[in-house]
Amino acid sequence: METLFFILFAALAIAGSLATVWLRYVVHSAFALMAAFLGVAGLFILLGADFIAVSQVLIYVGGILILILFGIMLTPPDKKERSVKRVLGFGIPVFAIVGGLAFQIGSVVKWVEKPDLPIPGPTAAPIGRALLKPDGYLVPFELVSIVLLVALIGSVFIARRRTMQSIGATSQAIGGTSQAIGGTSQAIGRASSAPGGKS
Amino acid sequence: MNVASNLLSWITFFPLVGILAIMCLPSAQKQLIRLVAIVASAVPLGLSLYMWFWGFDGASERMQLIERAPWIQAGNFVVQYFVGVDGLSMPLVALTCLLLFIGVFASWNIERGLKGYFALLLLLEIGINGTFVSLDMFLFYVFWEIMLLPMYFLIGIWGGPRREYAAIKFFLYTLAGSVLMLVAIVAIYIITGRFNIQSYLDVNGNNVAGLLELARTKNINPQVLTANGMLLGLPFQDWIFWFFFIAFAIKVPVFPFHTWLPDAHVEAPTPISVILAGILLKLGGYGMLRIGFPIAPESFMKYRDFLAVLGTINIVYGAYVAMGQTDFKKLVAYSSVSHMGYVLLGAASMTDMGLKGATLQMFNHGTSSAMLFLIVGVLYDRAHHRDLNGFGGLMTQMPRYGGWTTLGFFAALGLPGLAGFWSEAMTLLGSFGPYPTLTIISGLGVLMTAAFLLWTIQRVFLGPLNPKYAKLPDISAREIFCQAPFAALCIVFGVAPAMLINILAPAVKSYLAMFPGLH
Amino acid sequence: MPDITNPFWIRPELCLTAFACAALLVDLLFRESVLVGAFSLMGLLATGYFLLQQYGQTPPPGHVLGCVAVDRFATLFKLFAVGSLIFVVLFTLLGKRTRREGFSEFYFILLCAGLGAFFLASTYHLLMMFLGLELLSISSYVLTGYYKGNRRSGEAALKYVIFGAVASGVMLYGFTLIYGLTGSLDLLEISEKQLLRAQFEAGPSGYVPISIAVAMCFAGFAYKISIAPFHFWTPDVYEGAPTPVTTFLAVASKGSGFAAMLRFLSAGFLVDPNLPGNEAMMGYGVKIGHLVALLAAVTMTLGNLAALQQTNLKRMLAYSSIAHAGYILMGVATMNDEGFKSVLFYLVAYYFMNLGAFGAVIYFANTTSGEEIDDLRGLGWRAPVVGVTFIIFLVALVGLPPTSGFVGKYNLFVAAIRNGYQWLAVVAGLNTAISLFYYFRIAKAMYLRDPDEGRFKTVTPSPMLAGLLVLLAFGTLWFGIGPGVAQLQDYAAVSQTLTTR
Amino acid sequence: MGLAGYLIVSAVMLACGIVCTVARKNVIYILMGIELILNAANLNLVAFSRFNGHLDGQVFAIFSIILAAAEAAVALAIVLNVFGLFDSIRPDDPDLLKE
Repeated sequence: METLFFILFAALAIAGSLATVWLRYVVHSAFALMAAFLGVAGLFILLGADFIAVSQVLIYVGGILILILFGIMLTPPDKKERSVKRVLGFGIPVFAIVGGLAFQIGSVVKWVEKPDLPIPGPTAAPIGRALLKPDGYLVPFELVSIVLLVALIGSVFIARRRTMQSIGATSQAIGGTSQAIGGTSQAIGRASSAPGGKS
Repeated sequence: MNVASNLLSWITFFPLVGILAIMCLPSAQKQLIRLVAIVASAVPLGLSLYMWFWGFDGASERMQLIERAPWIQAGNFVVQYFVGVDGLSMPLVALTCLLLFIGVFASWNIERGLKGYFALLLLLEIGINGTFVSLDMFLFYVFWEIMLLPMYFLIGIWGGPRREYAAIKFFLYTLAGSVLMLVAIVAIYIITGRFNIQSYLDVNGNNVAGLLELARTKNINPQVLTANGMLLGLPFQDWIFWFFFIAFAIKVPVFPFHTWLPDAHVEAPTPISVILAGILLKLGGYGMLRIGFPIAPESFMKYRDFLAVLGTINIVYGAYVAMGQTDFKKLVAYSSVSHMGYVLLGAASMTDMGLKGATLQMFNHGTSSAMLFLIVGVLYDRAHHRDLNGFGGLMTQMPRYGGWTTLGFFAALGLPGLAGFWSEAMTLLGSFGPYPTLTIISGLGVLMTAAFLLWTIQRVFLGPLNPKYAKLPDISAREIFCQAPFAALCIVFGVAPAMLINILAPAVKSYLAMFPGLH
Repeated sequence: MPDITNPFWIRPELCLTAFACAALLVDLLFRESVLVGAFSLMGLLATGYFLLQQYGQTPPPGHVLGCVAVDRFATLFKLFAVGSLIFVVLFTLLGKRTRREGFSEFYFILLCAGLGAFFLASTYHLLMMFLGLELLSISSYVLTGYYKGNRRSGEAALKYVIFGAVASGVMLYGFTLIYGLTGSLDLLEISEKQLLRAQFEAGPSGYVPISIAVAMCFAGFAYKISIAPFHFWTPDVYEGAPTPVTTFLAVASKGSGFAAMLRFLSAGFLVDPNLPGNEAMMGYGVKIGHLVALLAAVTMTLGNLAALQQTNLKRMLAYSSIAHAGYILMGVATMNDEGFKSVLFYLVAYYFMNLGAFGAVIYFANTTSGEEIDDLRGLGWRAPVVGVTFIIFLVALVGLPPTSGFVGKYNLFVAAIRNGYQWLAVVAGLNTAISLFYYFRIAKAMYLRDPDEGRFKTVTPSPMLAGLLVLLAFGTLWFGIGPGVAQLQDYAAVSQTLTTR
Repeated sequence: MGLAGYLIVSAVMLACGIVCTVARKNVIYILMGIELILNAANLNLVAFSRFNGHLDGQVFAIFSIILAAAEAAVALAIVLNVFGLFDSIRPDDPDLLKE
C-alpha cells in the first residue's frame, strides 16, 4: 500500500517537474509545478512529516504559486520563448549526469540512516518545541521573522508604483505576497502554539 | 629624540617634515614652498656632512650608527627597523643629500604643480636614503618601492612631450625588477625565517658568507641551497642570485636592460635627470654589492666572468651608441650607461683594486653625471632644443658656460687630476689581473668616451656661431651655484682621492672576506 | 556549557535589530532623511561599541543560544561588517542622490543586511548559515534595485536575484547532502565527531558524494564572494546598484561570504598535521585546496583581463574585486591557519582600500555625474585630497609598499609558496603586473592629463568626505607600515580559534 | 519505501530545476526552476530526517519553505519593476549594462 502511494506521489512529482520544464506556455507550466508541489507534499506525508506537508501545501501551493500566477498575469505572454534545442541541449547532459549520480547515490552511498525507525507520530509539537527552545532554534526562528519583514517591506517598496498609471493589479500582487508570508507566519504560529509547544 | 644617536633616522625622515609643511601651505605661496623645500633638503645635507666628518669612523670596517628596533612582529613574520652605514653606503647617503639639495635649486623655474613637485621630490629623498641605510631586507624592499612612485609622477607630470611613455616604461622595468627581487626575498625568508641583511654581516663585523651560512646557522637543510637542491635544473642559490641580479641590473642599467634609461632621461625635467643619473643608478650597483652578490657567493663566483663580459659590453656599447646621438641629453644618458659598466666590471673582478675602483666610480659618476645633466639643462632652458647639430660657436657667446662644460666633460672622460680618472683607472687596473682581454676592450671604451665628448664640445662650442643664438645669456649665478659643489667634489677627489678611498677601503676589505672561494 | 541566558554575547545583534526597526518609526515621526541616516549611524556605532567590548573578552566555547558562535573570528567579521556599514551610511548621506521616498526602507534594509552578515559570519550551523546568507542576499537584492525608476538599477537587481537564488538553492541542496552524509547540521559537531571521516573511510562511495556536496555548497559561497564561474553578476550589479550599495556588496557582503566559507572548510577539510584524523581525510583536504587554488587562478586571471578592457570606473572596480577574491582564495587554498591568517589580514587591508576607492568614486559621481575613467582627466589637480588618497588606494590595490595591500599580498604569497602552491604565486604575480596597467590608467587620467582637459567642472569635496578619505588612507598606511601590521599576530590567534579544536 | 527512492525523486527534481533555470529564458520560468531546486532540497531534508531519526531536517525544511516564499516575493517584485521599465522579462533583453 505504502509503495503504491510512493509510486503515485513520486510519479506526480517527477512528471510535474518534467512538464514544468517542457511545456510551452507558462501558465501550463505553473499548473504542472503545482502538481509537482502536491506530489512532494504527498511524499512528505509518507515520510511522516505531516506538518511540513501542510506547510508545503499552504505556502508553496497557496502562496508561492499564487505569486507566480500573478507574475504571469502581469507580464505579457511570450510564445516564442521556448527553444526545444536549448532545453534538450541542456537537459540531456544534466539528466545524464544527475541520473548517473542518482543511481550511485541511491545504491552505493552509505547515508546516515537507522534502518528500522518507526514512522514518527505527529511532528507539529516536537517542531514547535525545537523552535522555541533557547538553545535550539530560537535565534533562527526570531531571525526568520526579520527576513520576512525585510522581504515584505522590500517587495512592497520595489513593486510600489510612483505613478498610478498602469496595472493597478500590482498592489494585489503585493497583497498576494503578504498573504503568502502571512500564511507562513500563521503556520509557524500554529506550530508553536501546538500542544507542548510552550516549553 | 637625540639627533646624534638617531642620526640615520633623522637624515632619512627629515624630509617628511618638509612634505607635511608643503602640504599645508597654500599653492599660491610659491616662494615659501621653495624655501621650505630648501630647508627640508638642507637639514639632511648638514646632518650627512656631520656624519661624514664626525659621526662616522672611516677606519672601521663595521656597520656604524646602527639603529635597531622591532617593527613588525607577527608570529614568524619578523621585520626590524634596522639601519646602519658602512664605508660603502655612507658616501652615497651624503651624495644623495647633496644631489637632492641641488635638485631643489635646479627646480627653481618649475611653476606648475609646485606643491606636488616638491613633496614628491622629498618623498624620493626618503626612499633613496632609506634604501641606502636599511639593513633589513624587507625594509630595503619597502624603501626601494617607495622610490618608484614619486619617480613615475615626476617624469610623467613634469616631463617632456613623450613623458607618459617614458614614465610608464621606467615604472614597468623597475617594477618587473622589484617583483623578481621580492620573489627572491620571499624565498630567502621562507628558507631562513628572517630578512636580516646583517645576519651575514653580523653586528660585530664578523663576516659570514651568504645564503649558505645563513642556512647553516638556522639548521636548515643546506641541501636545498647547494647543488643538490635543484629547481628547474639550477641550484636554488643560482635562482636567488639571478633574481637579485636582474632586479639590480635593471636599475644600473646593465645591457640589455638599459632601454628605459634614455627615454626616462630625455623626457625627465633637468633636476630629475640629475637625480636619476646621479644617484638612482647607484642603487643598482649598491644593491648588488650589499645584497645580490654576497647572499649567493658561490653563484656569484660561478657567473662572475659573465658579469664581467656584461660590464665590458656596457662600457663599449654605451660609448658607441652615445657617439651616434644627436640629442645632447640622450648622449649624456648613454654615457651614463657606459660609465656604470665600470661598476659592474670592477665588482666582477673581485680584486681589492677593482672593487675600490667600482665603489669609487659610483660616487664619482654621481658628481660628474649630475654636472653633465645640469649643463644640458642650462642649454635647453635657453635654446629650447637639444639637437647637437643646431648649435655651434657658443664659446664666444657663453664663455663661462663653455668653461663649466669643459670642466664637466673632462671630469666625465676621466682626465687625470679629476675624480673620474682615479675610479676608471683603478677599475681597469684591478680587472686587468683576472680579465686582461676584457680590460683592454674596456680601454677602447675610454677612448671612445673621450672621442665623443670632445666631438660634442667641438660641435657645440667651436666653429661659426649660429646666428639664432647670438643673444643667449651666459650661465646665471643660480646655475653656477648648482654646478659648483659637483665641480668642487670632482676636483677635490681628483687631487686627493685618498680621502674617499680610505673610507671605502675597509668596506671593500670586509666585502671581499665574504667570499669563501676567493683565497 | 556557556551561559546562554547571558545577553552579553548577543547584545550587538539585539542592538542592531532594535535600531533597524526603530529607523522605520523615526521616519514616521520626522520624515527627514538625514535624521534617519544619523539615527542608523548611531545604531551602528552602538553596535560597534558592544562588539569592541566583546572583542577583548574570552568568548565561551561552542555555541551561544543554540546556533550562534561568538568566537573572536565572528566578532572580527562583525566589526568588519559594522565598520563598512558605517562608511556606507556616511557615503549615502554624502551622496548626491538622496531621494525623498523610501529612505527609511533603505536604512532599515541596510541594517538588516548587516544583521545577515553578522549571522553568516558567526555560525557553525548550516541552517543558520543559510538563513544568514538569505537575509543578506534578500536585503542586497532590494538595495540593488533601490533606484526603482532607474533601468540600470532594476536590471542589476534582476540579474542579482536570479543568480543569487539559483546559487543559494544549489547550496541548500549541498547542505542537505552533508546532512544526509553526517546526520548533523552542525559543522562544529561534524568536525569534532569527525563525522565526515567515517564516510570517507568507506572509499569512493564516501568521497564522491562528499565532493558533490562540497562543490554544491561552494556555489553559494562562490556567488557571494564572486569567484569564477559564479562571478557574472558582479560587474552588472556593481555598475547598476547605487554606489553606496556597491560599496556594501564589495566589502561587507564579500567579507562575510569569506567568513562563512572559512568556517565551512574548517569543519572537516583542514590540512593540519596536529589535528587528529587519518591521513586520507587530510589528503582530501589537500585536494579541496587544489580545487580552490585552481578557482583562485582562474578567478584572478579572468578578473584582471576583463578589468583591462573597462572604461567605466565602477565596472573596473567590480572586476578588480573579482580579481581580489582570487588573490584571497590563495590563502584559503592552503587549508591551514597560516593561510587563513593571511586571508583575515588581507580582508582588513581590502576593507580600507576598497572603501576608499568607492568613496572616491562617490565623490566623482557627485561632482561630475560621470563614472567613466575619462571623466577623471586632470581631476587630481583640482581636488588634491581626493586625488592623493585615491592614489594611495590604487597603490594598495596593486599591492605595492608601503601600503596594507603589500603586506597583505605578501603574506598571501608566502602562505601559498610555503604550502606548495608556487605556481599559484607565479600566476598571482603575473596578475599583479597586469593589474598595474588598469589601476594606473586612473592615476594617469587624474594626474598626467592637463587639468583643463576634463569635461566637467569639479568642486572641492565636502570636508566630511575628504576627512573620510583621509581616514581610510591613513588606515591603508597604518596596516602597511604602521603598527597595524602587528595585527597579523592577532589574526593568527583568531584563525587558530577556527582551526584548532 | 527506503531512503533511496526519495533521493532519486529529489535528484530528478533538482535536474529539472537546473535545466529550467538555464534553458528557459523567461524569468518566471527561472523562478519556477528555483522553486523546484528548493523543493528537491526540502525533500532531501525530510527524507534524511525520517531515516536518521533527527528532527533537525524537518526544522530546516520549514525554514527553507519560508525563505523560499520570501525570496519569491522579492524576486517577483523586482521582475514586475523591471517589466515596468523594459517591457520584457527575458533576463537577456535588458542590456543597458553590457555595452
